[in-house]
Amino acid sequence: MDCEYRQGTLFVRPRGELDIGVTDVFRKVLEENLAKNSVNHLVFNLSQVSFIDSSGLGVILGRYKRLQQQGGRVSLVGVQPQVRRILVLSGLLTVMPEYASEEEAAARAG
Amino acid sequence: MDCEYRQGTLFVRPRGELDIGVTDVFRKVLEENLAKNSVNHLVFNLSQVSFIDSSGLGVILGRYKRLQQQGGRVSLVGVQPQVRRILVLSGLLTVMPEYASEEEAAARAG
Amino acid sequence: MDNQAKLEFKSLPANVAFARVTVAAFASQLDFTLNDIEEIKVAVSEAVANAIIHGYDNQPDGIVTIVMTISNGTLELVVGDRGKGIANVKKALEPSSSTDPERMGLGFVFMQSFMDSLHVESAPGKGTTVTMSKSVGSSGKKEQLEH
Amino acid sequence: MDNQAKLEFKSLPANVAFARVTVAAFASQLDFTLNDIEEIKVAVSEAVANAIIHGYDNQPDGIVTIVMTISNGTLELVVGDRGKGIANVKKALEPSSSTDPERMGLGFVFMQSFMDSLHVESAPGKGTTVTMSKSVGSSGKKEQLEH
Ligand SMILES: Nc1ncnc2c1ncn2[C@@H]1O[C@H](COP(=O)(O)OP(=O)(O)O)[C@@H](O)[C@H]1O
Ligand SMILES: Nc1ncnc2c1ncn2[C@@H]1O[C@H](COP(=O)(O)OP(=O)(O)O)[C@@H](O)[C@H]1O
Repeated sequence: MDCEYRQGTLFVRPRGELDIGVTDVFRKVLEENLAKNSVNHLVFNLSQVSFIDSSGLGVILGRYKRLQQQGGRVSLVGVQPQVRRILVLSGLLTVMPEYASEEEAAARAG
Repeated sequence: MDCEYRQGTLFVRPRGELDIGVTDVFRKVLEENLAKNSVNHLVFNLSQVSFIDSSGLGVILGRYKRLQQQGGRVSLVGVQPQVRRILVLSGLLTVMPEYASEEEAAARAG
Repeated sequence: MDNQAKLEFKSLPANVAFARVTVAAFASQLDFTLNDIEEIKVAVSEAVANAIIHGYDNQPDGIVTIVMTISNGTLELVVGDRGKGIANVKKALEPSSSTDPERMGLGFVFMQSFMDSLHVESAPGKGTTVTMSKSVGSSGKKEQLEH
Repeated sequence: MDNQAKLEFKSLPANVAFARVTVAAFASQLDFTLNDIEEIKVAVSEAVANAIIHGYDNQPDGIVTIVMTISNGTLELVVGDRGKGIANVKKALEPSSSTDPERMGLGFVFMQSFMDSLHVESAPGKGTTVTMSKSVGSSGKKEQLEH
């Protein structure tokens, strides 16, 4: 999975379908990157994610809780229609801001 | 299925996957069109066919035999790579000429 | 055209995607919208993931079964496992009632939201059976009712 | 990762496409090329179409089964029916040996060409079982041998 760290912000770019077939690797890569960098803003670029279920959401929510405890924030970018419905239904879109691009998300990092 | 009759030539444009799920309809439409028109050249435009198996081939071969008895001919147009392998393996490409376009097939009708 | 198929597979995480594709291919024999098919895929993912994670505690040697039936424009799915079962089904069906702190407790909520009907039968130590159905044209009707 | 799944379905023509998609989704757990997957789809179509047309004489109430196994980079498919069976398997395997004048007699030829191995067992009145396998990387090897 593609990850990029820039000035306190970690950009994460998962691809494909986020279900239990990939959540272990997804969680592990995220934990490793959060451990080795000082991250105050985590940006999930979901533009290449075509499917997500509650297991995939759980990984995003878990990192959200972790960042929140440390005073950091989590943003979403490039959410596709079928993924958006799941995010809305779960309430995740009400706690995480969504931006049109990674640049915009980074600019609003505050 | 899309069929067009023009000056002795019947253009047939099947779509999708040619297996036993569709061969009955495929055969029926062909027989109806061959019955109501005076066809000496049958052109299968396979550009929208993504899959064919021996059942689909059987329908093409059956019409070939019929046309041959009547002194007519059968041509192929727009054969996709995965369909080509099946046509080659079956020997159908050695008995039916293949053209780059419907226009070219019609022009060579002889 | 009425139809029926049954899929059985090992309780491996990779088979969630496999089950999803299979059920979607079967469902496409009905005139579902693309949106309906996406919803069916989520429901299947949740039910199968539950069988693997909860039913079989992530052990790969369990067998998950899905019986798919098409009848009168309705797709019925019965997802079954012979795993540890659920002691209190009523409680499990409530939102956020996950028994796993790493999970969201939204699986049954999604199944309920995306299908027309959901029924869960379970016996501790015996296994769990989740029965869901969805009819062609029901999403439109649902939304109309909500407005 | 070793895996196994079993698909059962009614002997309806529409289920040939369904079986093809299902087996292709399962096979995609191995590193097959797109070309390999296309070949597997043809082999599955031929075996399933034979079960429906010949095994069950186009009656829709038969059951076709496909057992799919992944083991050590090899996909094994066992396509079975409980239909009328084949009296002379050796003869049936020969090219153009169709018992149906409207058919080409190329089904077994395609299965043989597109898979690494083919084995047919049949008993008249009992049914037919077609076992085929294909290994990752075998197509390349085959072509190399031919050159
Ligand atoms: N197939 C199953 N076998 C055993 N327990 C299950 C099964 N499906 C669900 N459960 C129980 O029901 C609870 C709620 O399920 P669900 O709403 O899908 O949430 P989650 O999977 O996120 O925990 C699970 O935490 C689990 O305890
Ligand atoms: N599952 C089956 N049940 C009964 N007979 C079969 C079955 N599969 C094949 N056969 C017999 O073997 C013959 C050759 O099969 P095949 O090579 O696929 O050609 P085709 O299907 O075009 O006839 C068939 O014509 C049929 O008589």
